[in-house]
Amino acid sequence: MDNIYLNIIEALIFSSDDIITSVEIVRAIKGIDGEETQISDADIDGAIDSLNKKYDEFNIAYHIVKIANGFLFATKPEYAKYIGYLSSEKSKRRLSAAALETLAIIAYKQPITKPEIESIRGVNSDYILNTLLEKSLISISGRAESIGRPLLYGTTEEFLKYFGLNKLSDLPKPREIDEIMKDEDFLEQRQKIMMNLIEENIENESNDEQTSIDEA
Amino acid sequence: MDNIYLNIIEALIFSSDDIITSVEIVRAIKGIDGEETQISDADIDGAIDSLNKKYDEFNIAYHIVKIANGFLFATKPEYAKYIGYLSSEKSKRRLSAAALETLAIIAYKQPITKPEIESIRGVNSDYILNTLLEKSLISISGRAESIGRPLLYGTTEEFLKYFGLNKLSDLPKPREIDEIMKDEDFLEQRQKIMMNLIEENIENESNDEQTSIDEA
Amino acid sequence: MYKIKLDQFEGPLDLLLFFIKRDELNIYDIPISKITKEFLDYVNLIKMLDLEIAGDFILMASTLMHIKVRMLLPREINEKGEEIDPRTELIQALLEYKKYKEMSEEFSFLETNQRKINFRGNFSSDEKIAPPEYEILLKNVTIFDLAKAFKNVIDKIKPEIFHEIKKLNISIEEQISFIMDKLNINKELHFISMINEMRDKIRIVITFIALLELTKAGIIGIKESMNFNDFVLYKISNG
Repeated sequence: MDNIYLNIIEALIFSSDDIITSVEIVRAIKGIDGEETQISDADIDGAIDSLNKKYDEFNIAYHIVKIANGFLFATKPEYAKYIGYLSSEKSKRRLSAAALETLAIIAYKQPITKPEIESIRGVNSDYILNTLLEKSLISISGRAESIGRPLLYGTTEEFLKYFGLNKLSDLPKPREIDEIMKDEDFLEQRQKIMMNLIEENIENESNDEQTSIDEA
Repeated sequence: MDNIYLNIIEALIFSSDDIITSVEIVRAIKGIDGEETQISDADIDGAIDSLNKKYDEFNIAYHIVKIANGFLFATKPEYAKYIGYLSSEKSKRRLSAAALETLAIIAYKQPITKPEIESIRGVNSDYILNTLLEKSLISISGRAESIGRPLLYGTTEEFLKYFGLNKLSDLPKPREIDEIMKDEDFLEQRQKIMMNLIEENIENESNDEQTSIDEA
Repeated sequence: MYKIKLDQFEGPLDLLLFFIKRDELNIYDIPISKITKEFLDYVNLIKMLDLEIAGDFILMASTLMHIKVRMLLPREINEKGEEIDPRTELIQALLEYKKYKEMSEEFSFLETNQRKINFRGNFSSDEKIAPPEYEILLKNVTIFDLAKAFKNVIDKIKPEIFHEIKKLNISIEEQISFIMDKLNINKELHFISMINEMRDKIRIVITFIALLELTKAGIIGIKESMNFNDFVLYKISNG
């Protein structure tokens, strides 16, 4: 196997979404460079070994691992705590879809009580309300006058800041969202069909030469 | 910065499935090794340069790109065709001319309202705005103070990532209007269109080849 | 009429730019009547087919016809005493549009380059050791907070009037094994739910002392709960 294939193998393993097999690697190389290319499944294992030797020698923080006939990159275990820290920080920060939904209900319907939120979402929302309160995206803004005088929730200054809004009335209105989201797929399809018709017409017309549009 | 952090930085970026910033890298290192650790945001840029030098020197198929105010590992472009051969994801559609045109207007004139966009383009732009919003290439950034308080649009981080830009100021500079005037045959522009068409053809060809091989 | 693909035009301005480019017209001196005629040819076709985009083209057509008429009239004069060219606004709009049209080609170029690079695809084997959760969760929790949480719970219990004084035979040791038994069954234990079963204040107090003993010995850990004023006990494996 030619050495130039080392880099191609490296790039293929790196970018593959799933574990990639020797067979797939060979197929991609032959697919681009031609069936006659001198490379076989058996070469791939050796190539991986050379690559890993290179990574060790040059002190690189990851290597290729072989799993069930396939290959993938993995960071070396000594960095696990740093990576773990980063990913747990990230997962803590990310707003879940359920939290986003709840936040949206509060933003548009504030001030709103927990029972009202729950009746819109159809599920218990204690945990999510706590999370949003903790992250200072919502706050308790008072009590409703209704029976039991439940707490009212509303969005905070932080919320506005995060979304770059000056005031609550700057939130896009559902009507405005509807306007840009109206069924444009259909319109586009129709437009394409019409365009083809027009082109045909223009062609006919240029054969005909004498279409008098001035009268129109 | 201690040299042992080079590998940790390498591992952190390598294991991150999206853009990671200097701040996040420093936070993870200090989170594990303690607040007193001698490392700052400013050190990270230098570390990335050393790492990339290493990858070039030792001939590795990918490197770290500076993109959307952060870092991400990416393959070098010369392996694109091999990777494209195996992944159908790469054949995903390019943006339409209308979408590119609208993005250009938003990118240079942000924050900008829909009426302003439409007055430059001369056509209704609901559908395109919806497409760009769905692809997270633009977002609503507030409301204008003008009559009717229309929504304002601006570009996103995803926009920077899509075009491989580190920050908005890296955008190519538009030509002055009188400069455009001098260039009556739009020579440069035509060349660019040709280049893109050629690229596209090559892409299509390799896709065609693949199809014929798959059929065989 | 030239054969052109209509769907390559993004709108009326784009179509006008096409005419200007094709016929090598001077953009500052557009022959309005010629271009208006050609433009109308297309608009009539589009109108005939009731296209969604027709409105934008019709609007431009009427602008063009308006300019055409004004070209025939004596020129208006601006405040500086100069003649106003009726085409000025149109020219400005065309140039402005062209500026972004050019940039869209640059964007297309960037897009092409960016499509050649690939990001890492598979992250499933990267080893991760998450920092022990209690370290993060308990970052700002002091023993004072712990005691306050306990006091709040105690205060909430409604004082019961006892007619008889019951003698309780509870020891710290007993409550230690009570907690450990529970933790052997459940990995985690909510403090509130544990003491909810207890009727006597003294039992709760002794359970709390037992809990502090276990924490001090490093046998169990305490972490924050999602519920306010509650906390969660868990066993620390292998001491």
